[in-house]
Amino acid sequence: MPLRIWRKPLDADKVKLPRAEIHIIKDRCKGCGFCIELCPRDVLEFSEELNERGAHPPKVTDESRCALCSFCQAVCPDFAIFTVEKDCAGGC
Amino acid sequence: MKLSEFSAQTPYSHDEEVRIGVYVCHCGLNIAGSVDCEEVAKFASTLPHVVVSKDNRYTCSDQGQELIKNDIREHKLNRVVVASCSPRLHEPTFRKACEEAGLNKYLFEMANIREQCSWVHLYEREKATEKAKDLVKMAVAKAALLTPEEESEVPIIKKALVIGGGVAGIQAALDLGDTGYQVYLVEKDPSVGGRMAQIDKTFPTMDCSICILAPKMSDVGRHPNIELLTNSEVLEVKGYIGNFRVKVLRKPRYVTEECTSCGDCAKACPVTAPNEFDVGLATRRAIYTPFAQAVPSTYIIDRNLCLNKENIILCDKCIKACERRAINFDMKPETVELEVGTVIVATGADVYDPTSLTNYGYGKFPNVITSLEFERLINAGGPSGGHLIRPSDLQVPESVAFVQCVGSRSDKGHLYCSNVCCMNTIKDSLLIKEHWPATKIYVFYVDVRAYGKGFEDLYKRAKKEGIIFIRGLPAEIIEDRKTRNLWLFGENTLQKELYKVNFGMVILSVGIEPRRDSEAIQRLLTLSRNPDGFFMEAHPKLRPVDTPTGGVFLAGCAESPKDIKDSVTQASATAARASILMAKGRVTAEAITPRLILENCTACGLCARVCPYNAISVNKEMKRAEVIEAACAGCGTCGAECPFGALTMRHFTDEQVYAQVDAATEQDADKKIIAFCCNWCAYAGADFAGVSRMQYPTNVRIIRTMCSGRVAPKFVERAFARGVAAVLVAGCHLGDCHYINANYQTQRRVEKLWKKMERLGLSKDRLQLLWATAAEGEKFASKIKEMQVIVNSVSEEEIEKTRGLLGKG
Amino acid sequence: MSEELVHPLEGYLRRWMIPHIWCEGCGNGIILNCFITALNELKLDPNKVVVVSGIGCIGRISGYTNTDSYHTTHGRAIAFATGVKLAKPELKVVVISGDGDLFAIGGNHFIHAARRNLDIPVICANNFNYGMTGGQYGPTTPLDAWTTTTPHGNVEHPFNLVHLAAASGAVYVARWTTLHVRRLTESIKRALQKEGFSFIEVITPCPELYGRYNKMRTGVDMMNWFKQASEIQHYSDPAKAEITPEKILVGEFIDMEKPSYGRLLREMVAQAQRKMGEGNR
Amino acid sequence: MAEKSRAVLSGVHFMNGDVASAEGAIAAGCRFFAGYPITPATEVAERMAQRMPEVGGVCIQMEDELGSMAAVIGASYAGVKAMTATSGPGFSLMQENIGLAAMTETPCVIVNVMRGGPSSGQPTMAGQQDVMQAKWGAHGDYEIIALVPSSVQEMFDLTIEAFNLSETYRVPVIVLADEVVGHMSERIVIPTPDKIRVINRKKPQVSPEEYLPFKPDEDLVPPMACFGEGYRFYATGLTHDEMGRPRTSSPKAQQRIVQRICDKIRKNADKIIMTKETMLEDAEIVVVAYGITARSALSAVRKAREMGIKAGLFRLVTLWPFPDRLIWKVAEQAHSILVPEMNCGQIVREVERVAKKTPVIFLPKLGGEPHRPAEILEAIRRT
Repeated sequence: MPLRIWRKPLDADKVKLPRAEIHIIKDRCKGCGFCIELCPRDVLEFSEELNERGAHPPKVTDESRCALCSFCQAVCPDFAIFTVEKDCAGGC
Repeated sequence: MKLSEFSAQTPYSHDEEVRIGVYVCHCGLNIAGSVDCEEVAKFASTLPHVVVSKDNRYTCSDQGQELIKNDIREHKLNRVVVASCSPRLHEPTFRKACEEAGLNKYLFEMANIREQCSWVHLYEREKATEKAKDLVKMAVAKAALLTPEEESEVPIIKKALVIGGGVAGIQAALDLGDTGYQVYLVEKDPSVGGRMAQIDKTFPTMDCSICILAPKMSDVGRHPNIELLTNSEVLEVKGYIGNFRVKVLRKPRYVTEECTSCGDCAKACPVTAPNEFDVGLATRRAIYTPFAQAVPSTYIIDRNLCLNKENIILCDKCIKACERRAINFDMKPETVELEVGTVIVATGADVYDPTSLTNYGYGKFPNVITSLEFERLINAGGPSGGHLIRPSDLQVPESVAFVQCVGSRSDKGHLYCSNVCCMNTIKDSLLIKEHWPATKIYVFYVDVRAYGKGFEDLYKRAKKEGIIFIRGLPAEIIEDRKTRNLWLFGENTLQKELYKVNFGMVILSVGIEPRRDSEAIQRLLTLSRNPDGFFMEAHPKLRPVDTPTGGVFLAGCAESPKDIKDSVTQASATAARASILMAKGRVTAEAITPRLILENCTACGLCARVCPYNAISVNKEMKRAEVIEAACAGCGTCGAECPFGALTMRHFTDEQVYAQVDAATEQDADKKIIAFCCNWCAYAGADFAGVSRMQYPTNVRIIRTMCSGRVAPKFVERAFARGVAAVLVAGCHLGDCHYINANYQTQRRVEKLWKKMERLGLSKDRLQLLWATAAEGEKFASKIKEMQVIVNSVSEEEIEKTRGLLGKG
Repeated sequence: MSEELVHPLEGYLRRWMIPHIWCEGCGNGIILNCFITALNELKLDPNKVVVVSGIGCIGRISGYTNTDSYHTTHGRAIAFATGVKLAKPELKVVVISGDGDLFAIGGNHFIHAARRNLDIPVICANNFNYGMTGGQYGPTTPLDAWTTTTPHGNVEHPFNLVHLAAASGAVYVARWTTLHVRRLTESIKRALQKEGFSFIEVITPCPELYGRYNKMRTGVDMMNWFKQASEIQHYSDPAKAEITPEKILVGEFIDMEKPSYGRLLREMVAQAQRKMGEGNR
Repeated sequence: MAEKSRAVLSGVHFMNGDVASAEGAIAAGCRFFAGYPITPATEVAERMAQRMPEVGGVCIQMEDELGSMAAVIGASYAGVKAMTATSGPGFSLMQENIGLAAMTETPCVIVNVMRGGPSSGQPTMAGQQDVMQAKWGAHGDYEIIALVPSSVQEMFDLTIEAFNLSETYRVPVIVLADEVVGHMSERIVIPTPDKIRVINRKKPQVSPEEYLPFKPDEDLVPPMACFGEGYRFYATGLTHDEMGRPRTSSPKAQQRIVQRICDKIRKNADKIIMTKETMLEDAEIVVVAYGITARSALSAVRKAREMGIKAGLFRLVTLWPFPDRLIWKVAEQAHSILVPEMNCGQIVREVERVAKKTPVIFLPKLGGEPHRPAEILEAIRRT
């Protein structure tokens, strides 16, 4: 279609996408970085802190950008990260 | 594969006396107005072999044709020449008449004294008459050498390809399918429906657009004779009328037919984007169906949006959500190969993007919207559920202004009228009144064109409903920062006063423009386009849905801007035209293919090398070329290439062309231009110049060949040898050649001639090369004008020198 | 670890064995993750699942799944599983082991179990070398690769495992990399439901050894190699699926039906008993 | 038991030792056999192939003896009594997994019908050359039980006993037959099922949560849960603790597990060991023999008595654990001990070890033929 799509869709605010809650079990992490490398929304990055096994666990940059695809959970070799859908009953 | 050979002597023995009848047509005053037809007829009677010569008012009329038939019987005519309009118009008519009188239709010849004479020399009666005589003389000279020909027949595949799944394509496919032919309907988008699916109501009857379209859509979806190829594009079309080989790229949907379109996948999909179908006013997911009534209803995944790139499934939300396990990310694009006999082009049109008209502020001011956006807004199934709300605050505006001719009838945008905008606006204004009667509605227009059936009534109704029509488009639209309302400034040209009016929302009535991908389709099917960019019909009046390419037809907005009714009408017309071919099952190929003169052929293979259709092959054992007639399109570039005269181009033989040249150059050659024009572009362009009454010098003599590729260097040399001042070789634009690429040979040969002329110390300006489409009459006319300067500058000596140098050749 | 942070798959892990011994960037944990995800999605009763492994890094996996599990001697996982499956057909017996264990020392058991069409899935973690012993070359080490026992480059041709499995008679054969976790999980589910011998090869990173010696220092480096080299093609000819640095053909290669050993055995036993009249123990 | 059992072919039969062993296994409740053809043990597999389906069990011919032994362990862990049968070369291949069976305390029975070795040796001739391998065949330290039948009847009886012991002590038990006993056919009596004593492994009495798969009772033997019973336990050939968790670098764990798997046999030796004493009460010359050799020895001893020589026979039925104390008692009263063996001296070393000062005369016999009574009598007279 040649008509430029430029507007914010009128229903943009009505469309509710599930909000994510990302949990990181820091001391399980070995710092392989798979979750960080493969996140489609680049929501994760290495943190400065060292965990008890001397690795830098990931930290969440902007949870609101998480699409809840939970690939980080699926690809984590150490069961150190998982996502759950935020309960927005009381609003988020 | 049928081989055609030439057994030295023609069916007609040469010793038989040639008896030619000449008929000069007045065409009312179209010709007689600027040519003395009686004198031309008198002159004709003096020409060799002419036994009858008459002039009459309308030769194409029944009486006119009867006259010819009677004379053929009475005077034992064995050649007929009609001097009237363009052979592109009436050659078929007269050929048929000849046949009815028992004369082989290839023994008929035409002199084009209307489009290429009377109409282009309206005010030079003498000179026009002189030219007409020359043209008749040339025709008679050629006629004397004509031989009867038998046409060969090619079978037609009884399947059709329809390109484009809008309402036109749907209608054409349904008509053909119902007639019983297998149809392939190819649509670029995920669903059929096209523009009509986006529109809310149709004018003038105010039917719900999708309500009347949806049934047709589902019909094509499940029609036993129609194979729907959505999300697909035509990549390649090879072959010729009745026998097209088509390659279609079928892009993957990533969702299988298992899909029940329950929508669970879309609910689960975590990524959104503006929905193109709603012109971006509503959101969709990465897995989606463009609209509720889409056909096929199978969902589709937008891989550019989807989180899953490079075949790695990062997100499996849709897969998990789909109970039918219909989602398959491993689908690959496939190329489908089809064989069809006919092609219908219904590729539709685009909508003008008003962003470039900065004075209207589209894209800057949220409450300035296009008429297409309006259709989605007012549509119950649209983003606002049918509520007319303005984007800035989602409130219903108290006042609305329509601005007409946005992108139409203006050098900003397109020069042509987009045909539907006026009625569309009237319809839209009434829709608003229907739901929100209090709304203040203004329409700013240039002219209101309510030409169609029931249109005027609707216009009247709008006025009665209190919609205010103001002549004079706003010069500028400015937004009120606070209210987001819009100020329109302009002049009411009827009251000759300036206006400054404030509105809650402005709707730009945007025009229709050719699709961006038109050029691709044009190349695929060797079509031509008019200056506006829409596809050209074979004849604007008599073959309005045919194209110059046999077996290819046009429907809908691809041909020109038009409303739904016209699109559907045209679609049915194309279906009928295509059915005629397929019902016949065979098509006769014009007997203009080459004949091989065995004794001259050295099997050098030059002809095979230049043939665009690989219709000639060299048989090494038998030491000869072989012509596959079914594959040959008759461009004649092989005949022009053969150095041994082993290939005779039927109906366009060397002798016949020489005869035309010689006849044209008997008197005042040194003042004349010989123009070799290809039938499809240059000659049609010259006709178009005539139709548009473009005036140019009278001293040009046009010789028609099927393709400029037929023009052998020796033809040009012959003309110079006969002492002409200048020669023009004209054909289709490179890349647009009706015979794929034959005109590249033309270019090569002309360049060779230029070198030769330079070598011989002749001014190469005297040989001109022109690329002009059927629509570029202006270009042709001005070319002749500019060549007039050359003609005047050529000296006696130079002409003599040329005769000397090229004469021996 | 605070109690609200309970991983959704925790229940499928033998918690007192976690954390596992695998290195940073090793893909074995991903295979474990996919495997228990498959169990979870199929809602299989963990009490009826037996995980059998051999020797090597991945051999430790049987310790981490919260099911009945057994860690056998080098190469014998399939043979042990044969006994379990035949003795208790109602159990889902799964063999998960490495390329060296299954195809060097255990190669004989593999081809014969496949030939018999024994009802077990075999999941092979292929990391192109012997990790546990410090990165020696094995039956899948690519030609020219550097390992501690091929210090001058590997001069042996590697196995094409999917071809081997198909030729040996497996009824389901698939290959994925640890990057294709979703597809791998689906394949594992398919294999768990399949009657007969199914085989899944999982190309997995060993950055500490194989990677380090072959210019892929981190797990991410190896995953990136998988990303650019892997090409998905279903039901293509396994014979043409050799792994090269440029191309790793992945996908489902075989999925066919063939009476399984278990079924034929049961039928034969039933017949023998009919002949004999009701036999009791 | 009124109705005739398909599993126990009660009655009088004339069959060879291999077949009798197979019948004994079935009578003992064995329902899984995995093996690989090898002379002279093949008849066991053939009989099992016929009989297992009939009694609803499984008999599989594996690709090799490595696999056979592994499969037997698998079946046993799945809760089914399992056995394999082989001879020297195959027995060597089985050692790897006999070690695994010992380490993971797996009840199972291995019938080794001994032939002449080393290597391929004498497939069709008898030998007693694997007696030490039976004890020390696998690497590492562990205890197994080995029983030595010397008649077809004993092939039946001792195979049942082998299963009972393996179930009791969670240990591999080897039936060390030889080619002659395996191949000769004799009259045997198969009792009715009610007359046959069958022991099954003890099951855990605790809930899965509390269950520690390698935590022993007072008898040093841990109750055994099986796959699919809901205990979801883990077993490994690695050094492990009572939970089954690998403890490869813990000296304490290694010490505990190895010591226990040895002690559970050693400390229960009295309950395990079976011997047969003939005319020992006043014997001055005692022949210590086992297997087929013991049968020649018996007639030799009888002849000696006729000739007035105070000879007696001490037959080893249980070869491993070795009956140290009983042999020591014999040595106390006897002037000298004669040990005929079909090897170059294996069990004789054990006898010497225990007999201390009492002279021990060794009577070897190689070549694959058993000792003739005359040869043993000759040896008795010379002493």
